[in-house]
Amino acid sequence: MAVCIAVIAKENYPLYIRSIPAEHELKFHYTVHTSLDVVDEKVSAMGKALVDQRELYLGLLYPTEDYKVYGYVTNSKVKFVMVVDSSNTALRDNEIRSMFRKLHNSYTDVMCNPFYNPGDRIHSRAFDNMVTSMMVQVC
Amino acid sequence: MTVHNLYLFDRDGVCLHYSEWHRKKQAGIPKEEEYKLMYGMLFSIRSFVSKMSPVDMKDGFLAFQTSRYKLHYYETPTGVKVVMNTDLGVGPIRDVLHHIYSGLYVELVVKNPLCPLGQTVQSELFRSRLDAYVRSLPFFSARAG
Amino acid sequence: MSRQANRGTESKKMYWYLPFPLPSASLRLMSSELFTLTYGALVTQLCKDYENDEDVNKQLDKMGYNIGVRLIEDFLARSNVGRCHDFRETADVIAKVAFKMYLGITPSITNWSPAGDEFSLILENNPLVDFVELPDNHSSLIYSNLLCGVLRGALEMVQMAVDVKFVQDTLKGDGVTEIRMRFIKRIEDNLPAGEE
Amino acid sequence: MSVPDYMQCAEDHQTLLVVVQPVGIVSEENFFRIYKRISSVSQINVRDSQRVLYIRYRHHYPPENNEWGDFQTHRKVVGLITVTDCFSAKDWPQTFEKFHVQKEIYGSTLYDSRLFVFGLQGEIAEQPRTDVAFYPNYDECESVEKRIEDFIESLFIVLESKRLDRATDKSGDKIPLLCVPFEKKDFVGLDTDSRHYKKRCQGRMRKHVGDLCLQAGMLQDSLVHYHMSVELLRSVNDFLWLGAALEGLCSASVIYHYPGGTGGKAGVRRLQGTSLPADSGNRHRPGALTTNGINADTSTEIGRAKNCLSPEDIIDKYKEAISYYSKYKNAGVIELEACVKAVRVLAIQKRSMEASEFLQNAVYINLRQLSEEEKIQRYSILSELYELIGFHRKSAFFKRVAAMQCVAPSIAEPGWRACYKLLLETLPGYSLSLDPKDFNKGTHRGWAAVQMRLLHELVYASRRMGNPALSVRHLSFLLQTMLDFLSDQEKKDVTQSLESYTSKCPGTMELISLPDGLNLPPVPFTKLPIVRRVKLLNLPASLQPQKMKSLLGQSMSTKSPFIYSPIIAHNRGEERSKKIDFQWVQGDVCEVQLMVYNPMPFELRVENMGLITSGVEFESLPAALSLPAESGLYPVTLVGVPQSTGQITINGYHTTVFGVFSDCLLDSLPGIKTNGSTVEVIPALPRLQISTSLPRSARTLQPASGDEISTNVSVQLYNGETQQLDIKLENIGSEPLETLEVTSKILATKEKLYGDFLSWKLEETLAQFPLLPGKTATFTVNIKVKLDFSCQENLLQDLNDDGISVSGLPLSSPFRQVVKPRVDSKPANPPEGSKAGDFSHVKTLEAILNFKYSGGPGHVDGFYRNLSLGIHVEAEPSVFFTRVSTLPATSTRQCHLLLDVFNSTEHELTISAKSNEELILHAGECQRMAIQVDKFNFESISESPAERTQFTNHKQLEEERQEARGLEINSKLDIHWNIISFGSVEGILNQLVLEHLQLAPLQWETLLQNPSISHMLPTLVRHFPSYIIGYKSTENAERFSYTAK
Amino acid sequence: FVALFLLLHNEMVTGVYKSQEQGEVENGRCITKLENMGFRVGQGLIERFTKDTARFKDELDIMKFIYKDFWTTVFKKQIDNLRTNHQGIYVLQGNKFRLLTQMSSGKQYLDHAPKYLAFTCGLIRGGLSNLGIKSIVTAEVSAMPTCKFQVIIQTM
Repeated sequence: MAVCIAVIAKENYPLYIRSIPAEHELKFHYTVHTSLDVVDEKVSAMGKALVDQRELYLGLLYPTEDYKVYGYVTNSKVKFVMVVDSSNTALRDNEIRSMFRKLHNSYTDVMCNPFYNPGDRIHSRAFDNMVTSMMVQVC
Repeated sequence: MTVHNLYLFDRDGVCLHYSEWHRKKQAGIPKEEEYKLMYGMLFSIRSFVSKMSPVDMKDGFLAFQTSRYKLHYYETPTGVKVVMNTDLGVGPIRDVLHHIYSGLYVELVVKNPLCPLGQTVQSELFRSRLDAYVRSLPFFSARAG
Repeated sequence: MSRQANRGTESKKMYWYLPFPLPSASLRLMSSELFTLTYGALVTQLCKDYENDEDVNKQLDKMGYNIGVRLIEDFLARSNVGRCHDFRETADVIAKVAFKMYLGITPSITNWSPAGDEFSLILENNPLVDFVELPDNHSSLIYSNLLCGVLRGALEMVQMAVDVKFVQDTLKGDGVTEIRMRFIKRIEDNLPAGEE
Repeated sequence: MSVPDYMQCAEDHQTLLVVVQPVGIVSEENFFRIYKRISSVSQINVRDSQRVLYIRYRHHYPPENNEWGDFQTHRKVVGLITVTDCFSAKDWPQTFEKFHVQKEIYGSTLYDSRLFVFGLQGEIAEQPRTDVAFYPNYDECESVEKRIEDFIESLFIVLESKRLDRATDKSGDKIPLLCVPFEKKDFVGLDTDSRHYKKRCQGRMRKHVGDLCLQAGMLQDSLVHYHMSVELLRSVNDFLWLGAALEGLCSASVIYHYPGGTGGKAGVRRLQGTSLPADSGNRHRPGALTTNGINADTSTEIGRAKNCLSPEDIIDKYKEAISYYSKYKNAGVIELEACVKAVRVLAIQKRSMEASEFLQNAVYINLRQLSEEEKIQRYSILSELYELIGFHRKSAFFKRVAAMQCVAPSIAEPGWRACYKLLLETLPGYSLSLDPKDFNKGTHRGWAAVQMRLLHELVYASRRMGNPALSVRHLSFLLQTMLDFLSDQEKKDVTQSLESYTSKCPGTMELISLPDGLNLPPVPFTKLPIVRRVKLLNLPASLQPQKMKSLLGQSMSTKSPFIYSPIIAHNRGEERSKKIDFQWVQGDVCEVQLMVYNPMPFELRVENMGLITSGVEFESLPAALSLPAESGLYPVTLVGVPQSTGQITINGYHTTVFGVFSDCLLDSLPGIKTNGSTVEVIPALPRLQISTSLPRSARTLQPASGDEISTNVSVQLYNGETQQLDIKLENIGSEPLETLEVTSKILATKEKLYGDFLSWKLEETLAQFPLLPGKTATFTVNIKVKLDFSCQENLLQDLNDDGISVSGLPLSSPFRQVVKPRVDSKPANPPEGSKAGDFSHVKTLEAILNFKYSGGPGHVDGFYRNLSLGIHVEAEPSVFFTRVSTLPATSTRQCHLLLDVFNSTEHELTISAKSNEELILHAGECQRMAIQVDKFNFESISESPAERTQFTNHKQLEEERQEARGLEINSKLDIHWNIISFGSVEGILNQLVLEHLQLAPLQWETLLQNPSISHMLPTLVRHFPSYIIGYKSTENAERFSYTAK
Repeated sequence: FVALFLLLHNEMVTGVYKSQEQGEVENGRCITKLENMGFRVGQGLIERFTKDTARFKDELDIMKFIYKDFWTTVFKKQIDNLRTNHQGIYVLQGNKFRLLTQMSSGKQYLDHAPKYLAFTCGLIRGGLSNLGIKSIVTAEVSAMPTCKFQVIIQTM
């Protein structure tokens, strides 16, 4: 269902980005890159905002004519961005949320792999598989 | 009732620790010699006991006593031996010896990276705790005996 | 180091106290992770220090051994397990008590050699390798080799010379992790030299 | 309505639109001079009222926009000012005509107009006219501003009148229906009597009046009117106008809340233009709101501000308005502009999220086909707005789109410069700096994909701009900083294009500064190749300068403070600054070794790679190398010659790769290892080269101490032979060789050495000093080997075994065995065995000659050099004493000593004992010689107490005795020989022979107590069987010699 | 696990120091090595621990978390107190520090203490840094097994 999934480091560079179809990858690079403006805005707003809005899930960042872009920020300031085909109306907010949870869990495992240096690009079979599962399983 | 002294040997007969409380008579030989003697004795008793044993036995011997004192013996499968001499009044104290092993030796020596195994224990902590523990024993008393 | 700390603590006047926290849940799980990650850090560090995997394996085994010789004492102290009569009993104790106690898993004991001096421990899941993905350039690394050392060291302390090695490893794509143990000989203890 | 004004902002609603235009030919310069002055009058207080009038000037305005004037009156051109040149009266009429033509364009909406005529004088200029002003020239027109103010006054009067009669007309009589252009046709045949229709008319009119009030500076009234019109229009679902009414409401409220203006710079400009201070607004509308929000006490204002929207409402109303606009595609521009206005307001309110939503919406409003220029303008404005709300990435994105638009294929002549400029502006948005230094800290943490794309575009644009230097710089930068992210193919491509560019314009280390102030720092290729280690090398041992009394600072301790945090990295710095504890020598070639490797998937050619140094003047000798693809670490040695003395520091190295020059400084290299980079250069020293008469030896000897040997020579000598070694000393340096000391060191050998092995006289050599550069001197060393060739018993035995007691016949010689080995050879020595035997005669001696020399300035500073020559000598004996026996002489004090002497050389030699005459031995010949000797007593020699004390150890004592005896006998017998063909070979009896002699009954007790006979027993047995039979310890000489017979 | 971790840690320390003996014998390096291992572990742990917690408000919030959940889970017992001067310096004090209790109580072996604390310092620093707080963590032992960890926040 997701057409592009990206993991972005604390310092706002991609740790992982995958999209279908792969050829459009660069385009998605731009989509995700620009979406960070919104992420930053939301996070900083959260800083101001009081206890209420303290969820890791940021919800819809912005819609473009043919995509919806969702965001999620971990406590370690790592960002997950998911681009979904806006034609795909079946997706409820909760499903997106749970997808992000899955993503986060999987990322955590990557972080715990002793052979992974935090901050490097993610090369992990496990993570790949998980992402693929999210990309393909069309509803 | 009273506690005379205590030996702690390891598998290879090294005397890891010795301390005494109410020891009325010294062997009159250098301590090193004494340890060797003690260990030698235990070793032989042990082997005799198991040789002579009419049934297949597990824990080796637990104690022996003379008319004046009683020697309590505790040995782990790893060959650590705790030996305590008390007067005759003291009953079986396996649990005490076990605690000296598990509660003190293992905790404070084995788990202390700074205490190399197979050598006399230097840790003050161990010594003080051991002393405190023994003194706290119900059958430890200066007056008696 | 004290020098270090003094700088900060002593000089700063105004302090402020927090209430005591309530111990959080699922401690056990977390601390197992602490162990797993620490082990991971160790292995990777070794990989940095030694260029080839064989040396790392050796080092792991050596460290394992050193741990084993101490761990056994802790084990005996906490479990009131006595001397074992035969190798089968030992196998049981290792699998059912030791592994349970220290790694929270109970490997199954299988394919005994006819002579009864060799058996395999099958670990369905090996806590050491949660999260681990071996990079391709470490194909010959035996990640969990520490365990072999531990077992070797521990058993040696109870007068059993054994040979321990991994024959299967989930990290290498095998279905399960299998540790093969072979009994070599019983180490008779004897009087230290200079005794008569 | 087609041309959007992206700069428009809410407060523009209160302005009157005045168009200023030239007619006829007016130089642009002049026009804008005057335009500036006119537009400076943008705000005036209407006399006898608190109201302020704002004017918006345009020098060009599309008439079709004007048609929307009824919809929003600030779009209506109400004033026209034309500027013209006119120099002669006769031109005047048509000039004036032109003015009227011009007026026609906006005629429908104009309130009033003016004509400014420049240059015309004379009677026409005299007659005063309200609508025309004459000025002699552009410099003398002081009254312009005044004129404008009057003009505005008149505009105001008209405005005011319109406002009044519109505001006052009663709902009774018919109100015209105001329309926007595209509505006109829809309204034919509408029931103009329906209440619905009336309401619509009223609503629209109200709205219109609201506009007028706003323009007339009556904010409150406008608010009231807008509110009313909103109600009216809502009731009749007149959405387009409802939108307008709502927007009017917003505008008014914005003006009320944000007197500073929302248009950013534009707003500021407006205020600067005025004579009033920036806070003038406040004076007119006390208690107005600061940009930060509602002012603390608005109590006094409540009455006034009751109709005013709160900041939040403003946005909601904008939203609503826009949603209505969006129903009409012809109102696209209105909608678009409304969005922009809203965004500007939100920007001030710091509500970026909502702002971005408005912008998002604006992005998707598609107007009719825009021209490329319009597109560019649109994208850049979007970019600006995003910047305004702090969405830098988004802003950069649109800037980039704009840039691409500049060079869209559809454009006739693409604006590469513009494109390039815009691209540069996007850099911050992609957090990309063009300074390679920012990339030195470890791995690059940035959004490589987009950054690379941008760099590629920069390269391309700059190339199309025809500025190869730029493209090279950008491309180098791309290669250097993005290397890790380039695929192998990309690496190939990039380097190829780079090479093709540099072929025209090589890359330099200069800083390129761009017109708009941006600087492009140079990009040294520190990754092509990657340098891992830099190691300054010591001079070869023979050239290392030594200090007379060495005192060199040892490495300082680098004890890290006890902080846990990976600050260890710091001590890399220390490492580098650390001084090295060897020196280089002025004028001598010095080497620095770099461990480099090539990260590229193809061979890397590096031209003129050389050292960058500071301190001592240094002549660097660049090298060229080519590294295999993805080479592992690869040693490269860079050399140079220090020309002066002092401290020299290696700061880095320079290279040329792909036609780009790079200066790579060590400090800017991450994770590089050095052994220090500063070394002392000491004054020049001479260089000594030695050559000898002897052949160089293949095998080099291993000296015990560290000093290695530059040359080795070897020579074979007969034992006792003396050989002269001529050494040629040449000064191949550039300094005079002033001093020379020669020392020798004999390498540990078990051999006992008689006499001195090496001897020389330095004087005559030194006589030739100082040795100037290029000059040579000779130095002679005498090599003399006197060795003890004992333990050749085998030889003796052989002889004895073949049972010839008295010899003289060649066949008894071992030499003969060598010549033709016996068939029935005993296992003891098989044919080769004998050969081996021969070999074993050769003994080797090794020594080192040390030349310690100095000269020139280095000498003055107390430095010297050490050169050592290894000497390898193989000595073989020339004479063997194959058999020894004694005969009693007539006197018991004497005896005859019989020696079988064997000449093992290929030369004829003569041998003689003290008294006897010379005996000639031919090559390989063996003869017996008899010598009469006195018996003597060894004890006398060895028993001296002195020695006793000296040699406590028994064994030593024994040896000493032996030797002493040997010498004693030697001197007694004084046997010597020489090989006739070449110089004297002074022979000595070897230890063994001496032992034999001692066996002889010269003194018996000695023998017994002498342990050294033990190994001789076999011989003994043969010689003196009886002695063996009866262990008669007190044998006497006669008895013995007797039995011997 | 407890015992196992303890022994593993001890073995690591000795291991590192042994490996140094053949090689550059620089105390600083060993400490750093241990510290770095701890750092990496800290990063990993915090990632897991914070997976399900709400977003942190501020530095103090984070410090509280570190010393509550983090510490407690890592060392089985809550830290005895946390103090701060509100200027980026925090002091966590453990009166019975797990890695020291079995060693000694008092001055004996004091000079060995540093190497058995380096890892923990790294652990804390790693955790913090992963939460976006750069810091220097030092430890102080005046008498074992009490131990103070001082966190100095690096404001950049």
